[in-house]
This record gives sequence, C-alpha cells and structure tokens, in this order.
Amino acid sequence: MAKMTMVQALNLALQQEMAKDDRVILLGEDVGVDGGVFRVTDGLIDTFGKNRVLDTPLAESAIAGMSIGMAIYGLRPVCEAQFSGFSYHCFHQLENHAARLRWRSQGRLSVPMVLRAPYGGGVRALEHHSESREAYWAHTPGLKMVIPSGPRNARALMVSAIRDPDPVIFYEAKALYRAYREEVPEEEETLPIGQSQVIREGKDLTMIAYGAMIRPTLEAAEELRASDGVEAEVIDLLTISPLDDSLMVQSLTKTGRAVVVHEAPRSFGPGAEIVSRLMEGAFFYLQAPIARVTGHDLIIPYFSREKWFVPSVQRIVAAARNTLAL
Amino acid sequence: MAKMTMVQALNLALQQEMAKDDRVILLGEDVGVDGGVFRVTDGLIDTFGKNRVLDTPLAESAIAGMSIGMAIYGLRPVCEAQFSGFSYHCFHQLENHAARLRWRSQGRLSVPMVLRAPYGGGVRALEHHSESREAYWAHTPGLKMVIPSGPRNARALMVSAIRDPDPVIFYEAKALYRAYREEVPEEEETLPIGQSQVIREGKDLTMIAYGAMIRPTLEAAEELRASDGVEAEVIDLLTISPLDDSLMVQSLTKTGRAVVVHEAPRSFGPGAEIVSRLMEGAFFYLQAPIARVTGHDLIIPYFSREKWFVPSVQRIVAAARNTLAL
Amino acid sequence: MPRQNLTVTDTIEELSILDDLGNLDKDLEPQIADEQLLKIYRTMLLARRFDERMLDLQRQGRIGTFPPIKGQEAAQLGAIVHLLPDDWFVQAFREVAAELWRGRSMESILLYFNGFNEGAILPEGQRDLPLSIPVGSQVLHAVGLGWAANYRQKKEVVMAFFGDGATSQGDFHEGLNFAAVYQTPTVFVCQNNGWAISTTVKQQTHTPTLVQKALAYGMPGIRVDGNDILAVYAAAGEAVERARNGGGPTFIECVTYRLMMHTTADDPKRYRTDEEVETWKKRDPLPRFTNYLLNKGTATAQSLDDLEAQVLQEIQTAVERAEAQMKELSDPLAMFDHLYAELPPYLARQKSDLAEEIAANGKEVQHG
Amino acid sequence: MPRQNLTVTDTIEELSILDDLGNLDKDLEPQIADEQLLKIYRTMLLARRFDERMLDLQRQGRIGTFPPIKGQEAAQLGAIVHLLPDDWFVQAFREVAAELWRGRSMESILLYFNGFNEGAILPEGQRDLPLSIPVGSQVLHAVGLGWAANYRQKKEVVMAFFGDGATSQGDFHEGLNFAAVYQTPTVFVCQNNGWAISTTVKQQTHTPTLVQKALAYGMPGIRVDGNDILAVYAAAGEAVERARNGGGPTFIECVTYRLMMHTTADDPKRYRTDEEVETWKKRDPLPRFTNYLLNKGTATAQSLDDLEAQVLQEIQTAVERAEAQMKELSDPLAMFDHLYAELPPYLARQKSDLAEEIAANGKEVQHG
Ligand SMILES: Cc1ncc(C[n+]2csc(CCOP(=O)(O)OP(=O)(O)O)c2C)c(N)n1
Ligand SMILES: Cc1ncc(C[n+]2csc(CCOP(=O)(O)OP(=O)(O)O)c2C)c(N)n1
Ligand SMILES: [Mg+2]
Ligand SMILES: [Mg+2]
Repeated sequence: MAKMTMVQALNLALQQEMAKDDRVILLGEDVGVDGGVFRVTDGLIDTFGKNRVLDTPLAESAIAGMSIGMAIYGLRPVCEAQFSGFSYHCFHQLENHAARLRWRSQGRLSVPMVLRAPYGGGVRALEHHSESREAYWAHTPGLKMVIPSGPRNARALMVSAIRDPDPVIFYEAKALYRAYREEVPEEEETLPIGQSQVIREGKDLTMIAYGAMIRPTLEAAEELRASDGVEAEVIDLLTISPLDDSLMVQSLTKTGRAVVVHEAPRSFGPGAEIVSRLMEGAFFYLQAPIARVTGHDLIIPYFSREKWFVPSVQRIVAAARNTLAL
Repeated sequence: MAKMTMVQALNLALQQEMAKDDRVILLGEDVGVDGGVFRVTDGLIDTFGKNRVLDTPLAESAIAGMSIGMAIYGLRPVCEAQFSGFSYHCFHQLENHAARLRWRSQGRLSVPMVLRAPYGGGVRALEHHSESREAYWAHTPGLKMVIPSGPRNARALMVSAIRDPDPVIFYEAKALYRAYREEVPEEEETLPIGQSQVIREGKDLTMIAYGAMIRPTLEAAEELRASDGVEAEVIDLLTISPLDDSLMVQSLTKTGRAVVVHEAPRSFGPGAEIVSRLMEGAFFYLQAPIARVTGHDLIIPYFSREKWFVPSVQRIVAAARNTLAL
Repeated sequence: MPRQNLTVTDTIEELSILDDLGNLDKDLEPQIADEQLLKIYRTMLLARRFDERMLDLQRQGRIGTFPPIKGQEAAQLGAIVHLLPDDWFVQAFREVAAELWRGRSMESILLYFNGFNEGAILPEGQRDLPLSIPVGSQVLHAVGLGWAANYRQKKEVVMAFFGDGATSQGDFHEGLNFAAVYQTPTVFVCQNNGWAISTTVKQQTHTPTLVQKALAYGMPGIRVDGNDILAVYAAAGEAVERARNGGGPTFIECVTYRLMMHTTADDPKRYRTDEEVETWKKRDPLPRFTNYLLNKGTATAQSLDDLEAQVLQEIQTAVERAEAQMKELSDPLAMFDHLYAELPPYLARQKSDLAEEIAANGKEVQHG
Repeated sequence: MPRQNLTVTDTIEELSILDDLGNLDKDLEPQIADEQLLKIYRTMLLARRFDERMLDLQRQGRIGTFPPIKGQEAAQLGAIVHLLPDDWFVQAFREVAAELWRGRSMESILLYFNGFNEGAILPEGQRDLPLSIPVGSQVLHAVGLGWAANYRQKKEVVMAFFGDGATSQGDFHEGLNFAAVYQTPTVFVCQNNGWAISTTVKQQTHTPTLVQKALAYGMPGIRVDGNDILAVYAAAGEAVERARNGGGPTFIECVTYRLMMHTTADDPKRYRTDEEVETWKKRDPLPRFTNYLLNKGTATAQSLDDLEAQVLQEIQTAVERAEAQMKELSDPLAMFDHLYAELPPYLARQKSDLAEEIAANGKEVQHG
C-alpha cells in the first residue's frame, strides 16, 4: 500500500474508474491541462485524452446541466464546481432536474452523476472559497451528499459515488487535501454510501462529526481521556444524506450524552437534523442537552480571523465538558 | 376595516408603500400588465406606471441581480420569483452578494431588497410549483426569511420587509392567497421581523408552525381540546430566520411537550432547528420527544396525491396525542 | 485596423415557402411523399382536436392546468418529423403535437395534467425527455445528450424545443455556447409564439429577431415562418442533416403564435387584444396545410372528413381509458417509489407512517 | 423572403491607434491634456510597481493569494479615467489599476489580500463596488445601478469590468440583455486577457471574437487593442458619452494579456509556453505608453526617473502603514459586525460565546 494525500487518493479513484469504465467522463473548469486547481485530476487528460477530460467554458450551470444530459444518455459524468461557493450557480439544475428525473420518469431515466466540490476553510483562501453549506444539498430529496474525512475513505467513497445510480454531491475538505498521508491500497476499495462509521469507541460520550471536523474531534476525544478520563465514542458520518442515524442512536443509548461538530453555520445546519434524529431515536436515554459545536451563523470571515470561526479542539472540548457537567 | 384575501392584503401593502416611498420598485415576470399570475401586483402598473413596475425578461438571476444593483443605489426593489421553485436560478446572487454586501463593506453598502415568492402546495399546480424549501434561505447568514400566515400579518410583514435595511426572502403560501378574508386596517400596520407570536394559549402542549400550516395546526388544537381536553399553545413563527426562539422556549418550560409542523421535507428542514433550539433552551423541562409533523423527504407529488404529502389535521393530532402519550 | 467594421462570418437566413395566402414557392417546395404528408397532417389534426378537448376537460374540472398549443402545430411537426427513433427529443412544456408524433399516448398526457406521476412515464427505451417546466433549463440536457452521442460515435441527433422567453435565460446562453464549442449534434428549435405569458418579445430582447443570437455562438441560424409547415420542414431537415453529418448545432427561430391562453390558469384578455389574435388566426397553420394538400390532390374533402371522424373517435377512446385508469391509480404510497434506486431506511419509516395514517383515516384528511 | 440572408443592423468595430511598434495613427489620436496624460501614466506605473511588490510580499508570506494585473493596466485605465466621481465602478477582481485611479488606498488592498475584512471598506460615499469574485455575477449589479440612475434622471454612468471567461456565464447574458432592454447607461468592459486560468478563449467560445456577442443584444460593440492606452481611451470615451447622453449600453472588448500567473496559487507553466508570454511582453502597454510620452515630449527620461522613485517610495510607505495596521486589527469579534443592521439575539449569544472562548484560550487554538 502506498501512502497518499487525499488529493492523490481521489486522483487514484478517478484514474482507476476511468480505466475500468469508459462511461466515466470528467468535466469542469481547468480539470484538464491544469489538472484542477488542487490537482485532484492531475495527469488524467494525458492518460485518457481530451474526450474523457473536458476543460469546459466557465459556466457551472452548463457543467451540471450538460452532465445531466450525459448521465441520461448512459454515461457517468464526474463534474466539478471549482469551489463549493460557486456550486449555487447550478443549484437549479440539481434541484429541478438531477434530483427528480428518476422519480419523475418512475424509474425509466436516471442521473448517475457526481458533482465534486472543494469545501471548507483552512487554506487562507479568498472570499467564497471557504464555505461549508452541505445542508443545502442534504435538504434536497433525490440527491445524495457525501463528505469523506481522509485519503482512504475519500478514495473508497469516490469509487462508490461514481458507481452510484443516483446523483451524488461530493464535498472535499480543502483542509484535508494535503494535511497528511494515509495508506491507500492499490486494489479496489469501496464504501457504502449512506452508512456512518464508529471510528473511536467509548462509553461516556458520543461525538458526531464528518469531513475536516473529524481530526479536531478525535483530538478533543484524546484530550478528554487524558485530562478528564472520559471515553468518547466518535462517529464519522461520511454520508450526510441519506443520513444514517442507526449508529448514532445506538451510541447515544449507551452514553446518554452527545456533541455534534460541524464547520457549517449552526442555524438550520446539519447538526440540527442530527440532534433531532437523536432525540427521536433515544430521547429517554438523554442525560444532557446535545451540544452543537459549529461555525457561527455568519459568513466565514476572511482568513486572518478564520480560526475563530471554524470549531477548534478547544471549542469541542469545552462543549463536551459542559455536556458531561464537568 | 375591509375584509381582504391575502392577495388583496399584499396588494394593499405594496400599493401604500409605493405611494409613500418612490424608492420602492416592483420587478419580475408578468408583475405589470398581468398583475402577477396570482394578481398580487394587480393594478399597480396602472397606478404607478412602467417606471415603477417592471415586466422583466424571463431571467430570475437577472431579476435578483438587478435588484441588488438597484438596492445598492438606494432604491427599495421588491422583486418576484413567479414560484419559489424557480428562485434557485438566483440562489447564487442572493448567497454570493445580497447576503454579504453589508458585511463585506463593513456597513458602507447594503441591499434592502425583498424577494417575493409563492410557495407550498394546495392549488392543484403543475410540477415545481408547490415546493416549500424555506430552509435553503434560512441557512444563509445575511438573509432574512419571512412567511406570513394570513391576510393581516401578510400585509404588516410586507410593509416591514420593504422597510427592512437588509435583504428579505418573503414566501407567500399559495394555499392562503384566497383561502379566506380577514379584517385588514386601511391605516398603516407593521410587524417586527424576527418575532414570533403566541396565537393560542395553552398549558399542556406547545405547537409551533408558520405559513399555510397555521390553519391545520389551529384546527388540530381545537380537536385536541374537544376530544382530549388538551389545551395546546400555538406559536406562529412569522419569521423563519433570524429565528426567534424566546417564546417557544418559554412555552415549552410550561408545557414540557412540543409538536413542530411544516410542509417542507423533514430532513434538514426548519423543524430540525426548532427542535434543537428547544432542546438547548428547555431540555430539563422536556417530558417527551418533540414531534416533527412535516412533508415527507420526497419531492412533493403531482397534485392528485398532494394531500398525503402536506401535513393534515389528522397527522398533527396523531402526533400530538403520541407526544402526550394519549 | 486601425478603425474598421468587423464583419461576422456566420450567416443567418430567413425562409418562407407556403405563405398565409396559400402562395407556394415551387422552387423551395420540399419533396415529401404523400404518405408522409398525410401522416404529418393526421398528427396535426389530432393534436389540434386533442388540445381543444383538453380545454373542455379542464373547464369541466376533469383535468388540471395545462398549456394549450393551438397555432403552434406546424412549428413542432415540421421539425420533429426529421427525428429517427434513436434520436433524442428534448421538450419544454408546450410540445404536445411533437409528443404525439413521437408516440406518447394521449392517456399519459391526460394522466400527467390531472396530477398523476404515472403520466410522466415514457415507453421503455423511448429517447424522449419528459416535460421541462423550468424555462430554458432543458437546453443544457440536449447539449449533454449530443455530446454523449458524439462520444459514442453514433450519428444521433438531439432536438431541443423552447420558447422566445427562454432565450433570456442564462441556461439558453450557456447551452448554445457549449453546443458550439463542442459542436454537438443539437438542433435548437425556438418556438417564438410572440408571448411569454404576458410579456412580448419586444420586452424580452432589444434585438429585432431572435435568430441573430446565433451570431454570439458562431452557429448557423435560420428564421422561418413557423406556421408554414413546408418552411419549418425544409429548415429543420437541413439542420438535422448538418447535425447528423458532424456539422454541429443550428438555431432555428420559428415565428408562430399562441392562439390560446398561456395555460388554462391564464387570462390573455388582460394583456393582448382580440384584433391581434384575429390577425394570427388568419395565419393558422392547419387550414394552410389543408389547402396545400387539397391543391396538391393529396387529400379530398371526403378523405379529410373521414380523418376528422377517426381522430375524434380516437380522442374519445383515450379520454375514457384515461379516466378509467385514474380510478385505479389512487395509491398514495406510490409517491415513495423511484426517488432513489433504493429506498433509504428513514424513507421506509416515513412510508410506513403514511401507510398507518391512511389506514387510520381512509381517504379523508383535512388541511384546514 | 422567401429565402434570403438576414442582415443585422448593429455594427461592431475594431480599433487600434498606437501599435506595439510605436506607430501612431495621427488622425485617430485622442486629444488628452498633458496633465491628464501624466496622471494616467503615473497611475499605470504605480499599479505596475505595486503589483510587483505585492508578488514579493506574497512570496514572503506577508500577504495571501492575489491575482496579478501585470499587462492589463492600459485596458483598465483607458476606460476608468472617463468616469466622474458620481459614476459607478463595478469591478471583477483583477482591476487594481482602475481601483488606484478611483482612489482606493494601497493599504486597504493589502489588508484585503491578507485576510482582513477591513480591507473591503470603501471611502464613505465612494461609488465603487468591492471585488466580485463570482465570475460574471457583478455584471447584473451594474445593470441595476444603471437602471436606478436612469430612474433618478441622473446622468451617471456605470462601468462594469469582467474577463473573457465571464462571457460564458449566464449572468453575462442576462445582464447584457437587460441592459439593452432597459437601455441602461452601462459600459461593459471585457478584459480579454487570453486566459481564464488555464482555459483559452478558443475553448471558451466558438466565435472568433467576443465583441460579436453584442449582436445578440442589439448593442453597439467595439474591439480594441487593450494594450494601446489611446485606443482604449478613445473607445471608452465614446461609450461613456453615449451612455451619459441616453444612448444606452456598449460592449467593449479589450484584447490584452495576463503576463503573470492567474493568482499567486497558479502555475502558468502547466498550460502555456514561455514563447507566448514573451511575444506578449513585446506588446506591454507600459513601455508603449512611455515611448508615446517621450516622443510627444510630455515626459523626459529624467522626469520619468523621478516619478519612478516617488512611486516606489509611496508603495514602501503604504506597505509599512498596512503592516502596522494589521497588528491592530486582530479582534476576532469584529466578524460579528455588519452581518445585519442589527445583531439578532442568537448571534449576540454566539458572539459572547466566542468572547469567552477567546478569554479562555487567548490567541491559541488548534484545529487538528
Ligand atoms: C425558470 C422559470 N421561471 C418562470 C417560470 C414560469 N413560466 C412558465 S412558462 C413562462 C413563460 C415562457 O415563455 P416562452 O419561453 O416564450 O414559452 P411559451 O410559454 O410561450 O411556450 C413562465 C414565465 C418557469 N416555468 N420557469
Ligand atoms: C462563478 C465562478 N466560477 C469559478 C470561479 C473560479 N475562478 C476564479 S477566476 C476564474 C477565471 C476567470 O477568467 P476571466 O473571466 O477571463 O478573468 P481573468 O481571471 O482572466 O481576469 C475562475 C474559473 C469563480 N471565481 N466564480
Ligand atoms: Mg413564447
Ligand atoms: Mg481572462
């Protein structure tokens, strides 16, 4: 197994799926010759040619809308919004069409496409380049919303997303692109979309996070063990929608206390749904209010202040202690 | 006081504000000569002329983007998306610009615009004409999201929205447009944006709803009194964002039980945020899990099946009894 | 340079063959076999009568809102008849004549407009997309389909329909630009029917024609009398051939007119005069086509009467079948089918909750 | 009709006055007062040196990512200098030369690109919009501003800048269409710098020019050598006059070149050759302008040396001031200011939570 960054792991997934399946087509702004502004598609145009990797004109609605047409035809387009902050330009194409066509045609037609987009803070980027608004997609019936948390699951989930029969919005945390390397097997690996994972076992507290928030959450869990002797169970959602609430509810029946962590603004954010599912699934086990550790209900500030917007290890630990009445 | 439908009440609000303030400009598809497809702007082009009421070309992004420019200049544009299902075409203009400009310019510039859109089911409409996706806007910091529940508060909130210094998304329930008439005073009336109202007092159960869901919720409350002797308190949100959680939390500390009702799909919907605020604000008073009575996590079906998607009095009563362990 | 006018290389054209006074330009007359002519005529007549019948049904509350096509039959049929079974038909929402030609059943159309999702089901393998109500949005799907056909090296053509109003949408611009950049085999058929609900074309754009917008994409364009079945046929035939032979996309502006309301929920008296409608009635494509066939000897008064009777009978049968079907289609739980290939657990829970609700309340629920 | 070519009424032109070999077309030379010429030149030089300095600062990690403008100064200044204080300047994100002309301070530019919201604050009452990073989106704001100016019967002009890539966006299309329909006093300045990050103009559109897109809107268009300050000046002058006198919008395509990387995060070697860059360096607008002034006798080698020294000193002072300011601007709570005119209760709670967090952790927090 080779040690890879998330960028390399995603590149591997794309490269292998393209080699295996000539229905897989990449398209987007600068995904070809430039290899994508983060190099996720690096080298793929050399391997597969201009007919498999399209450097499109600058128009997100067309990129998504054209992908819908390709998918209807029977191809497997993987298109890119250069940053999630520019994916709203094609929101109507996804909501009005991609999310609905299977249902509208009662199964005759389908839209097996993937929309990739880098999201979140942590790379000192310009405005509109650091948002985390996965809830927009998660609240849209007919779409699937996936966010990996590291190189290995990013690779496996990307393969699954490409093979998924329905449209998948695939957010990639910029903060993780090159943050660390992880063993990624050369041989094929997939992960089921719609299933979360327990990535740390514990009996005292349930911590739920995803994407770039997994690392600070795990660090917070370590800190809680070290300084408070608390054993926190950590759940990585991996798929935001369809949301898998089974593991989190199970865990809560054991721990009675939970903290939900995300980078998105709090109000009407993903954490609210998680809180509601937990309350619906395990109300009588709850020993304390479920804490939401999130970005503020603000536009993410320019990068000099960003670290005070994105949840920090300290913010998570403080919320956990509060929940544990420590 | 004249008895008016919501359509007439909204028309009155627009007419009076336009007469009072020449900064108020209406624009949208068919809002002029046709008076809007629901007649909300009926007659205004005759009163105020083509220069105050613009029948625009068919392009929502331009309607919103042009409104942003007008608002920056110092006007008070009130633009329309003919149906909320087509407002996604301008989502990027609202999120990228309208929601941010005051903050970006640190108060130098602002975007006092209103985006009106009919939403929700109940009028046997075609596809894309019956959605209820207010959560998209409510999750967007910098925007305000308002949904009136009747002729009188629709009129008052529209006046407040037009005068509001920040961008307001104003959803109008098609199901209420002509559902009933209500006394609406000729003289000016406003309602503060960001404040909910207790519209029915009770000690046993807190019911939270807004827009078209207020009527079935009130009927359910009556039914609960009649058949179960339950006194339900009903809160009308009126503003979805910024969400006023004070009254609902207060009420819950009294009742210990709550039901949240909306037409939008459940997952990642407005109800999730309300549940979370209640749990954060009154956890130790909770005697039962908070129930969410909502649309299903589906695209709203074509109208022959619509009544089984939108929450009914029966669905609300059943959920309430469940919450009350009756 | 230093200062000179720029001349644009692409040319745009205008075409009319059979004018509203019945004058025929023999040199331009396309050669169409009698059989095909009659098949086209039959579909035009069927579409016309079906449209009229749907209006009655809607007024009687037997179906919901729908957009009448009366007056636009030639613009649709002159173009669609060039498609082969493996070609793709991408519609807006006012293409019933084209849909009937492609073989969509009147039953399914009635189901659709009476609020049954089953009405959107297409025959297996049929290369048509369902209605696209969001104006202009379908243009992009046609480009994607065309790109895919090229990628598969199939000689398939994609025909996309949209209205004059759609040309103002960003998706129209992005779509035509992509089509030209990728030289997709896409024929863009704009039904310029004079109105976008209450909005005139003059309010829609500052240009005297819509076809000249093709110049912004380096795409050939042609503007035809959309009520002249022969002109539409000739222009669309060329465009389809060009597309099929690797010549890329074409923009066709069909100048026609919506003789009825925008939809049955609309009242045109609010925004246009009867005079305008009357003048356009004189340009009605159906009698024009009728006279052409009679003059040509392809049809006789008698044969047309028989045809009329057949068509009405067909419609009557379809209405009866559709109304019978609707009675069978009441199961609300069907709304949970086909959102995803597989039903996720939380949706399965919602489905069983609804099943309980139905069991508890039967067919009766109130919404206040 | 019956079949004929359609001729489009609007004309589009090409213009060049001072070519890259220094040849001047005397007949077309705009008459610009020496004082104004020197002011323009000074701004061009300042913009050039400031751009170079920002690149150093970025490489030293003293500011964040920014988009260099080198090579595009003439395209910006030739146009912007026609605006009066009450006119509106609507920028994209690569218009530092135009911004400096409008009086934005280098300090605020440095603050902005080093991640301080304070860097987006404009002088009170200044009729400029801040950067607009979402490509093409600002075009619509310029139309709304122009409409409002007409509504108020002010003779104000709005100038909107955008790039070649922006012409593919739906917002560009919708914006130019609305501008033409409402005849807004908007001048659309397209800086065609040959590239949209790694994408060429050929990949962006199938048309040989961008200016011909004006024909889709019934708008006059002119294509100028964007590295020729005199040509841009002349074309923009006419457009601004037309707009100011009720003549409506104009589309100007300035053919220029981005000599540096797209942003400091970009590596142009991945997608373009040094040869291409070298040929364009020969067309650099700055030396062209310099020689013009020297030939004209408006400047001397000596006066230009003095100017160079002044400009460098100004930049040095600005950098020092900005870096001092940044030290003062550390308060994270400022992020809660100005989201709404009033801070809603739940945001006030979040603000005090953050205040506690800061108190508890000082400047140190980890993000794993
Ligand atoms: C994106 C979008 N905006 C608004 C509407 C509402 N609407 C339905 S049809 C229509 C007018 C369409 O005009 P045109 O494109 O000329 O087609 P026609 O109705 O004349 O066939 C409008 C505004 C819509 N369906 N989609
Ligand atoms: C809507 C949107 N999509 C993508 C991007 C990412 N992006 C920033 S600049 C750029 C290229 C812009 O090219 P052009 O319009 O020619 O302007 P230039 O950079 O050449 O000045 C892209 C794709 C963006 N900022 N906005
Ligand atoms: Mg039309
Ligand atoms: Mg460029």
